[in-house]
Amino acid sequence: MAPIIGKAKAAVDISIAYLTGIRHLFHRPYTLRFPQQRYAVEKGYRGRHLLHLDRCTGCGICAWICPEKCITIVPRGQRWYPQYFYGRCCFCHFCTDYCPEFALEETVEYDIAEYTRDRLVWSPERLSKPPVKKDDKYVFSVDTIGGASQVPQKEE
Amino acid sequence: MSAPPKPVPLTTVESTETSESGAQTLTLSVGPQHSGSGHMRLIVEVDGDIIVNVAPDPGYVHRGIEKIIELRNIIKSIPVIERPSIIDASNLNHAWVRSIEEIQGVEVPRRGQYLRTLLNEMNRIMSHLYWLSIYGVFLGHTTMFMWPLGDRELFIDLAEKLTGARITYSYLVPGGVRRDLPPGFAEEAVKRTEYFEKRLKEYDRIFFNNPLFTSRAKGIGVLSKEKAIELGCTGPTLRGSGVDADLRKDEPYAAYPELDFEVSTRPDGDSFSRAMVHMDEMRESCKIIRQIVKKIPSGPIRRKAPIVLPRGVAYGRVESARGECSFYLIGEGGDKPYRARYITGSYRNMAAIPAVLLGNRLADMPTAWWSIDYWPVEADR
Amino acid sequence: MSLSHEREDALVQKLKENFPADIKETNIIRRARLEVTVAPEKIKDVAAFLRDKLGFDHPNGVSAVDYNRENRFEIVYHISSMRVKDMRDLVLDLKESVPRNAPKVGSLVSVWSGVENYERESFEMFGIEFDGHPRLEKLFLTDNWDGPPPLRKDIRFPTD
Amino acid sequence: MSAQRTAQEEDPVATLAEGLSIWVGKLSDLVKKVVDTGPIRNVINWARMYSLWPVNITTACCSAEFGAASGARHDLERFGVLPIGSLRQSDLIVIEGTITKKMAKRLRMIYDQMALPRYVIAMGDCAMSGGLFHDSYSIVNGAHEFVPVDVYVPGCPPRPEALEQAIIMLQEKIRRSKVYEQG
Repeated sequence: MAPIIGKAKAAVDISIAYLTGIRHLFHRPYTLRFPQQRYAVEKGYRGRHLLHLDRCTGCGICAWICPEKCITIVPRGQRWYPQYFYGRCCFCHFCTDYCPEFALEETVEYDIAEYTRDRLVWSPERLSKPPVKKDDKYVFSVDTIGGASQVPQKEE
Repeated sequence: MSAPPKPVPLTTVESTETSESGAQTLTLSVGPQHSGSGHMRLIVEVDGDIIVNVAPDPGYVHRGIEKIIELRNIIKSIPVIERPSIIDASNLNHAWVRSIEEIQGVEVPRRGQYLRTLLNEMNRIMSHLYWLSIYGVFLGHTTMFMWPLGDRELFIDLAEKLTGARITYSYLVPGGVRRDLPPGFAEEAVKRTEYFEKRLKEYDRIFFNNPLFTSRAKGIGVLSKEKAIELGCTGPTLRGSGVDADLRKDEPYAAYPELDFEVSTRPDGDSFSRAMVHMDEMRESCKIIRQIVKKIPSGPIRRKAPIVLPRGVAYGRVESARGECSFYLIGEGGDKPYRARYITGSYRNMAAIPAVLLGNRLADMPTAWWSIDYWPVEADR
Repeated sequence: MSLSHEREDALVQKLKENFPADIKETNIIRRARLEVTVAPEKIKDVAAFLRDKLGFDHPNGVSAVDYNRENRFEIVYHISSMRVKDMRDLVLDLKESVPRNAPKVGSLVSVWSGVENYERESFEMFGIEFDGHPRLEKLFLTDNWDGPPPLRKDIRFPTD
Repeated sequence: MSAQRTAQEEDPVATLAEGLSIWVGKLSDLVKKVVDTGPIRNVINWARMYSLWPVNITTACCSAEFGAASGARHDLERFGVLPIGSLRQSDLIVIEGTITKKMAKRLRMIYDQMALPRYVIAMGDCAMSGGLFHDSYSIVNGAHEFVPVDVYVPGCPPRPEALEQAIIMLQEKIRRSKVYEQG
């Protein structure tokens, strides 16, 4: 008798498993379709740096605190500015925290892949340009009925 | 230039040997390029398909972190400390700052302690979910690969709001934490943990109650209580063998003494009980997160701490997702430590790999091996 | 959390009673952290005593420290207890010192089988030989590693 | 050497074979030209673009973000990227992080065993320059030292979106390049 009960229980459990999976066919889609939809990264995200040329004094504290030696201080005319090699930056942003003049800032730009290694060296001029604004911002919303899915960010 | 280099075997089959009883055994090397091994190699000797001998061959991700820490000051070391287990970064970071604060004698403000605990518990859930997804794909259950990785993003999002990075936070610094709670965090955290608890029930229905899983996990890879203690196992591996050892209870640190949670243990010591310990811990972590956002005190988040490490010795340890992570730190007055010994949970559980695999069939290897939650990067450091 | 060190004092007392000549130094760092320095010849007996009589059955790890100015290596066994529930927060550091030019000590694998990997690591990272170890080979480094033991203090690697 | 040469010239079979090989060579040049100029190239490149199967090798911790990228939310299979165990059937190595000296040997071996065309994405700082561990004794400072790299993705680890962008960039590179010059 016991094996039959065991088999019946197994059959029930497998059916429950399948039904649980099938139920999710009718949920809202979960995937963020990246190039068309972008996750709305909030301000304070530690992406690439933004350098304010007018505030930077070239003191070199950022290069001192950098754990990876990715910052070199380069001359531009009379002044000195940091230059980043993004093949090494670990985006810890200790340089931003330690900057006494608040010349460095976090931006939300993260997609900076390149074909060649030398294009990863960001000069002070390139760092000082603010990131290009990209539309189609989506956020991750959790709804107790519909489940979790990506929805367009609401205008505030 | 001592011994000549050993040739690397080009095929996965290394050799065949005949044992004394006349049975032929076969030596296989599983990994490092293999979907069932991760970044390590297991040299497995099989007789038929029964495993008779296992020798782990780690070191494919050995990066010499103990030497690197000796050459850098204690703040610059924080990102390095996190990297061995970036799915569990904040717990490792906590062990580091805890041993530094012990030598420096710095007291962390209570709000800082709560924020640390909050991130630690979110990290524990993320790490367990990553473990679960790989476990699913090892057993050929693709849904269990997709779902936990998807639900992990719930907490990654939360952590990103809090710290500004997805998984490598560098959030805990000596003296406190780097950022305060963003507005609207508490409601979002409550909503997501409640949703996640519902999802855990679905996991039970689709995977953990499923005979396709239970018949492959129950009674496989048994590690007895005595053996687990003797080998120095830790974390879910030890608790899955019936020892209720958890540093959060035994040596309460940060905000844990003020929080209410339970230590989950299972007595059997097989793959199934180790898996269920992970599931229970995720439920408990959800409870802890809700308690923290409810009773987090106001006040400063960080106290000024010196950048030098005074003369002294500390053995700081925390309960990370894979067990106890500890630092044996010796300071000599400069800004760099004299010696920082780094012992992680996976490194300690490495001793259990031969113990759980011996006597099982080769096809059961992924079930038994991945149930001890061995993260090779963390073990190699 | 009490700030008294009664448990630690009692442990030290017991050890000193049983091994009056071999316990060279004891030091209570803070509550639940205890250092005991032992003569290298007697460490096996002390370890067996700790395991059998005092309940220290759980090895937490083994560290080796290179004091090149004092010309010695220090090997530290971090051990704790699972059997005694009140002592689970306690970590005992069992220390021994060996001269730097002849680093050879007895292995403790026969006492705690879990220390096997840590002793192997100390062998490859510091060049300390453990007598009686079942498998004293390289663990993390490449098979054809031809450099010196990398964690020794006098070794400097060229950096970029 | 010269004696052999004369013997070969006198042999009519060898002469014929030599002549034939010249013709075959000329013919294959013609085929290459036709393929590279015509719509055949577009078809081949299209097929290569959307079946980038990476080898299932994880060198270090960036594998966590590679896992997240192939999970439910970012779903790399949209781009035809499906991690596969067999290296003879795969086209792409995503070098996920630090390459230790012990792993570099194996990685080069895997790269050599893969069939042409093969592409390499260096993911994370360690695969580009050694990253946080640049002063360590046991790592290789960058993947470009022993394999040719097509796309570099900065980050430690990069976001899954950054990896997706790298894959789109690699597809763009395949679309523009000639059929016989890939890999």
